[in-house]
Amino acid sequence: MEDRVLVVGGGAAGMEVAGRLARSGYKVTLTEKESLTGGHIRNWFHLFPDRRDSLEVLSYLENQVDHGNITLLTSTDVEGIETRHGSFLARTADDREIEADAVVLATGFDLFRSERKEEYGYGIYDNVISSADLEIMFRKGEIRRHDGEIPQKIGFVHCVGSRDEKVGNVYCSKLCCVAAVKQAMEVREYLKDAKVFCFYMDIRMGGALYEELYRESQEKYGVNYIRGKVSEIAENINGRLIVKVEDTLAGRPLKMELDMLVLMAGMEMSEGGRKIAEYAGLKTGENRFFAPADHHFGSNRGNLRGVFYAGTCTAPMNITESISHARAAAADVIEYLSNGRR
Amino acid sequence: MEKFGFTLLKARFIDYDANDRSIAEFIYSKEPSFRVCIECGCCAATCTTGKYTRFSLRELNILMKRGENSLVRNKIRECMLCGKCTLVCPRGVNTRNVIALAREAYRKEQDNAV
Amino acid sequence: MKAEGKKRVWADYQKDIADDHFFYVRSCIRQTFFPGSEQFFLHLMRKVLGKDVLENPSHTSCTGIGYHSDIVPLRTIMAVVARHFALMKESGYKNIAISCVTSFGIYTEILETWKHFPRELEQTREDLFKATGREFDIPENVAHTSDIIFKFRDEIAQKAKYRLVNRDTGKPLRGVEHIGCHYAKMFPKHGVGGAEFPRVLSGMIESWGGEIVDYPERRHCCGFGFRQYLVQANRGYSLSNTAKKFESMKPFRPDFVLTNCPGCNMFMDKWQYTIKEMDGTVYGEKGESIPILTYEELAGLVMGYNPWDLGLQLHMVQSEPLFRKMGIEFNPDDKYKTKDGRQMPVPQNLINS
Amino acid sequence: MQFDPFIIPFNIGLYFIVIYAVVRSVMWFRDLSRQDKLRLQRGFFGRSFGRSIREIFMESLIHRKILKADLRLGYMHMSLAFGWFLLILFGTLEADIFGSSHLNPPYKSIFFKFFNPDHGRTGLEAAWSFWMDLILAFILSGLILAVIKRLTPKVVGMKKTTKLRPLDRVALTSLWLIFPSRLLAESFTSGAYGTGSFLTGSLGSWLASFLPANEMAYPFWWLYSLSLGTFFVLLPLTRYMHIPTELFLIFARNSGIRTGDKAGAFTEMQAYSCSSCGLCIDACQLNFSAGITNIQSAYLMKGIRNRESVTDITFNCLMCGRCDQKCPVGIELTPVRMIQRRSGEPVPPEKGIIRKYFPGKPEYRTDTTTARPSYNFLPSPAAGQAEVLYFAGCMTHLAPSIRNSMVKILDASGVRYKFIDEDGGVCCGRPLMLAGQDKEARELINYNSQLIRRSGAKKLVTSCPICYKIFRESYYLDIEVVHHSQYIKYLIEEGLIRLSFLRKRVVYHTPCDLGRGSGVYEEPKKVLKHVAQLLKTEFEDENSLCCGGSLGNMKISQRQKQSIASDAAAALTKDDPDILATSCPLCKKTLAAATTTKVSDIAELVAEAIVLPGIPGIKSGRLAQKKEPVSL
Repeated sequence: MEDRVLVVGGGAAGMEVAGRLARSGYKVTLTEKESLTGGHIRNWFHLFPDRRDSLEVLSYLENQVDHGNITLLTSTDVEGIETRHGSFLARTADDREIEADAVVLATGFDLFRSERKEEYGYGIYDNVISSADLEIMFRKGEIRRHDGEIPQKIGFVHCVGSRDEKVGNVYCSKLCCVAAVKQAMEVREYLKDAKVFCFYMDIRMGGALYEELYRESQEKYGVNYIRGKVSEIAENINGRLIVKVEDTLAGRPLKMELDMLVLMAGMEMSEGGRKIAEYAGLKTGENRFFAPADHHFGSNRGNLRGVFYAGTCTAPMNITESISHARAAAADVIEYLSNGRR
Repeated sequence: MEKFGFTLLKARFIDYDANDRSIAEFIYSKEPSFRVCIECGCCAATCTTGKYTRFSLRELNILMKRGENSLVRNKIRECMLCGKCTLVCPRGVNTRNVIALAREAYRKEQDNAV
Repeated sequence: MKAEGKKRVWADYQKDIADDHFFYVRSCIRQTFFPGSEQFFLHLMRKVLGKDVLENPSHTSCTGIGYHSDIVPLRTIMAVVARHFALMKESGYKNIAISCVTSFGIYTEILETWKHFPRELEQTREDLFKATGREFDIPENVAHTSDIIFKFRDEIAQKAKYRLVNRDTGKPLRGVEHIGCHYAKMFPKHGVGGAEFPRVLSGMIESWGGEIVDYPERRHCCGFGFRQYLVQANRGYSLSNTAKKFESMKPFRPDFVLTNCPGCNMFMDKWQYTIKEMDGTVYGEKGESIPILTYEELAGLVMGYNPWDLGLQLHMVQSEPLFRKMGIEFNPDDKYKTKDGRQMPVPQNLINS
Repeated sequence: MQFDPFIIPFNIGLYFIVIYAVVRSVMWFRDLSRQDKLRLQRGFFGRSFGRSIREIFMESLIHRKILKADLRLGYMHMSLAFGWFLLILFGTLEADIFGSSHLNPPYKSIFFKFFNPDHGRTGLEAAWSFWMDLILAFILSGLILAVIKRLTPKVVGMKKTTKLRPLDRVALTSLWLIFPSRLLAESFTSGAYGTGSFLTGSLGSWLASFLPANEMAYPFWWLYSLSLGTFFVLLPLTRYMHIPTELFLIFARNSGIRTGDKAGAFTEMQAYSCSSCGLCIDACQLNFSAGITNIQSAYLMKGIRNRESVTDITFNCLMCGRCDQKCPVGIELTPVRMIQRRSGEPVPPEKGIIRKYFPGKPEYRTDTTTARPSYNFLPSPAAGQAEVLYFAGCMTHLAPSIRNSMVKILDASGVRYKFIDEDGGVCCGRPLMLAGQDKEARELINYNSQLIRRSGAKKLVTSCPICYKIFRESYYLDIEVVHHSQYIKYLIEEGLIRLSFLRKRVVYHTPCDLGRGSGVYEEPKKVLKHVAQLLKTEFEDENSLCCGGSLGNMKISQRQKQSIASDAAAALTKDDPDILATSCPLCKKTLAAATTTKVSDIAELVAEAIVLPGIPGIKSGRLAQKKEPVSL
């Protein structure tokens, strides 16, 4: 088999699809714009729902791409794809060209930039942090306020940059809820006396074992849930954060002081994916992610024949789903190439 | 004082930090299932008392958790403890004990104040 | 608090403010209650900065108070606003400078409406023409007068005689900036610095040497609210909102409050008096209330104008404590004298004097 | 005069306990209500005296009930109690017959061997000695079992044993020492004098073969006396107080005194009569299905005796009444628990040794809440006139198929009835009572009573055993109250409804409040036999299980309830019946969630089996429009 496949993006989906294709005998070029593969998993400490160390998943993925048929190009930013004589030519930011017979886009997602939700004061108030910042603290094993104090009251704001027309994202990022639950529990493990509050619009626990985790967080960890979207955050004279929210279940506005607030940033179409979509004329949906050819049975195919999608470049997904989606993409690619590119 | 024809109104918001949440803490300690309520309202929908008067255990639960006790103190006495709520609760909250404990706590609170 | 964070936000909300040739529209409340402010704005623009500002005596109220009280319908107020644009067109001006935040909100709201619903614009053209025979153009630049002062804040700082610094301690004075709700909350892109962390007033305070106080209820409404205020029975709502703001800023011990909205200025000023009368509560230090200033008044003060010429004695809360802190020379005897030196009656119950 | 200083501890103990028992009895008697005093006086001198004596013999000495429940455990209790009784009886006779004088002080008979070491050599003496040795051996065999039980409860057939307080340990040790020390004291004395029978004699001669028997005997006589004395003195402070109290209790009970609904001397006597035998623990489903082992009646009684806070124990009980059936002393455990629920938190007793011996009446924190009614939002009770009232009850409304079935049955019977809580009614009040909130319950009782009275009905039918029990016991109604099982039986027997046979194998689960709680066992089974084949279970009637859903328990979690329910359901469906039938909506709901076998109320089965009369034109009537029962 002489067929060459280009996989753009070295995160969970990209690594999985590259490994599958390589083991099926295809020559695979895997590009990653960063210097290391692994994508967002690298920034995460423990994963939900079982709170395993992300490094375990990372090492599984690294094993996947450790194969002779794979050419791994890190620090390679693919900017666009063109069709040429029935095959593809990808152009990188530093003007290199990569040829391929099929392309799998696994460009993933970008975390919503929390500062865009101005009323929450991310980047302005010292103790407003993002979920990603908190993972770094977990990895360090030290949760501290900006002034070095150990926080005793910590809030989590769900749906930051998700289900929010004001920032242009009407969709649900699906995983922030369970991530908040997981992080809330971990905070309670690190800080035994701390009180933890989750401010949510809906609790969306759609994944396997998610609801169980939610229940455990209430039962064992005493996490407090307050239904209501945080409207604004301010600092009082002691540098504590004042959160305003309507406790919609009590039907009254509620005000409380917190030592630290974590913003559960949602998922957005990655900047890299957006550029490729624009360059190659690939369709995107209202959510700005790649629009699959069919939502039920064509979620790996795009509007351009020979271009496939894997993972979160099509919609928010967890790691399990990303890997499954990537395997499906591999199967799709193999069928495409072995059926005379149809 | 000047007569202006209007006055300063009491703020309507729940001042979480200033409120006394000891009643809820007491119930948590004696009946841990109180924590797992997800405010679905099943209890209020089936409530025997709810047929006759505005009584929602769901609402009272959340108010206790927020320390808004003044509303709950007398309202909680309207429950007939018939147990339908316990039977319908999808989360297995021991709602009857929650109510019994709440009544006990408010009674103790009153006794101490006297 | 990270200053860079705010700067990044401000960078997203840069607003084009015309440099010269303004068509000026007044504020009903300001010209009645703080006439010195509008007077000084014209003086500053024309005499100090040498700008061309036209004030057409035929312009009217924008009728925003009527509109927000459900008395004036949208179609009517659009015609009123269109008439102002027609006056502007007739005078050959393209930049409008609006003194009132309510008006500013009305103008921006109407302009946005016309943008999204062109049929409304056509209807308004027709209405105005039928009623007055006039025609109008959409202005090229819409600015609130606080935007213009913001634009020239550094020029003002250069000409300043005083700085917003405590003369005794040398420390910057702490200023609360209060932005009118209709300035940027409806359309953040039309306000300098956006809606969450507006820059328009904080920029002035910082340029003139002061320090910004960021307190929890900074974003909260002053409590004006047309319907809340106009009906006496509802005024408790208005008053309570003001009290909420002052309770929140009190621990920060602000030396003054700077506003850019006529209503805010009036209510934060007069409700302080009311609350003091009701239960004796004051929000400043040493039993004093907090002076509430317009941006023109503050500009005039730092530039060394006589406070009485700026009309500061017309406030309910007197600003003498601020003068003392800034080291401003003033003559208390002249406070209630006419221009030609006659003594006017002295008001009772003024606070801080 | 025969005397030795070692008898002093025994004498002190004996006179102490005798005086104490008299004083305490007088105190209890004084605390009884006037009627109860009269009852006791009449009972003591009346016919019930004989019954009491018989019961004392059968239960306090022979321990018949424990023997029935568990042979080994029964033997243990019997050997100690009956054996000791025999020892005292025959010891006294021995001293009287063979001693130097008649009518001896008790120590003479207890320490007979010491004062008469030569006794037992020949003839009748030897035979008597043999008999005395046999009794001692009997006791010792029980003692060995008791020691084994303490170490490994399973050997005597018990799953759990009660936990001990330090004072109990001392008393227990002294009790354990009594008989071995007597054995050794008598053996050494026998060894020295060459007397004694098969036990003391042979042990004595063997010991004397290598030990100075005469010198060794004396310390053991001291030990014997000391352990007796210690035991007697400590007895009022320990669970062994049950020995004298039980006698008093048996007389009181046979005189017709009952627990009632207020705490008092009788409740207290019952608490003191508990020997902590632990049968209630074994009977308790919370123990064997939910792993809760610290709340059973024995612990409650201990808590009451020791004036401890028993709130958590009190409310953690299904109130199923299984323990009442098992209690060998016949303590009315569930009623006592009800009293405790009502009383609230006890005031901690004063400290001090006198207080320990004479604890006085327990005090409870009085409820200072205002007497403001809780249910003044209820509308004024209004019901139409009818002969028969049907009250479904809250729980039945959660099991609409039962309600619909009852409507179908009642409609088919042609009885003129009124469904008083057709769209929900006011709770009967029993759940509040179970939660100890009697004042509130009384408000609901008054409300429903008025509703019922105003209807002028003669009969009240209810589907819920919880309601049934309180309607009968705590409502003062001039109306016949029947459970629907009873009423259906009546309808069948009167020929008001005709049933077909369903050809199904059915197991019947007796609901606690209907069975043990109200004594209705036969009617539901008779009804079932009309419509299906009724199978037997291991858990019939008094021995029936609780479904776990009981409103009596305020404390257990949903999961614990579920595990009780699945155990009960598994036990009942062992023979794989087609239907697990019950006659309580709460049991139905609870069991249905715990088994794959179809669970039905008898009303549903009867409704299914009902044969509607083929009257022309009935199709357009109310009957035909009734929906078939919906199965949940």
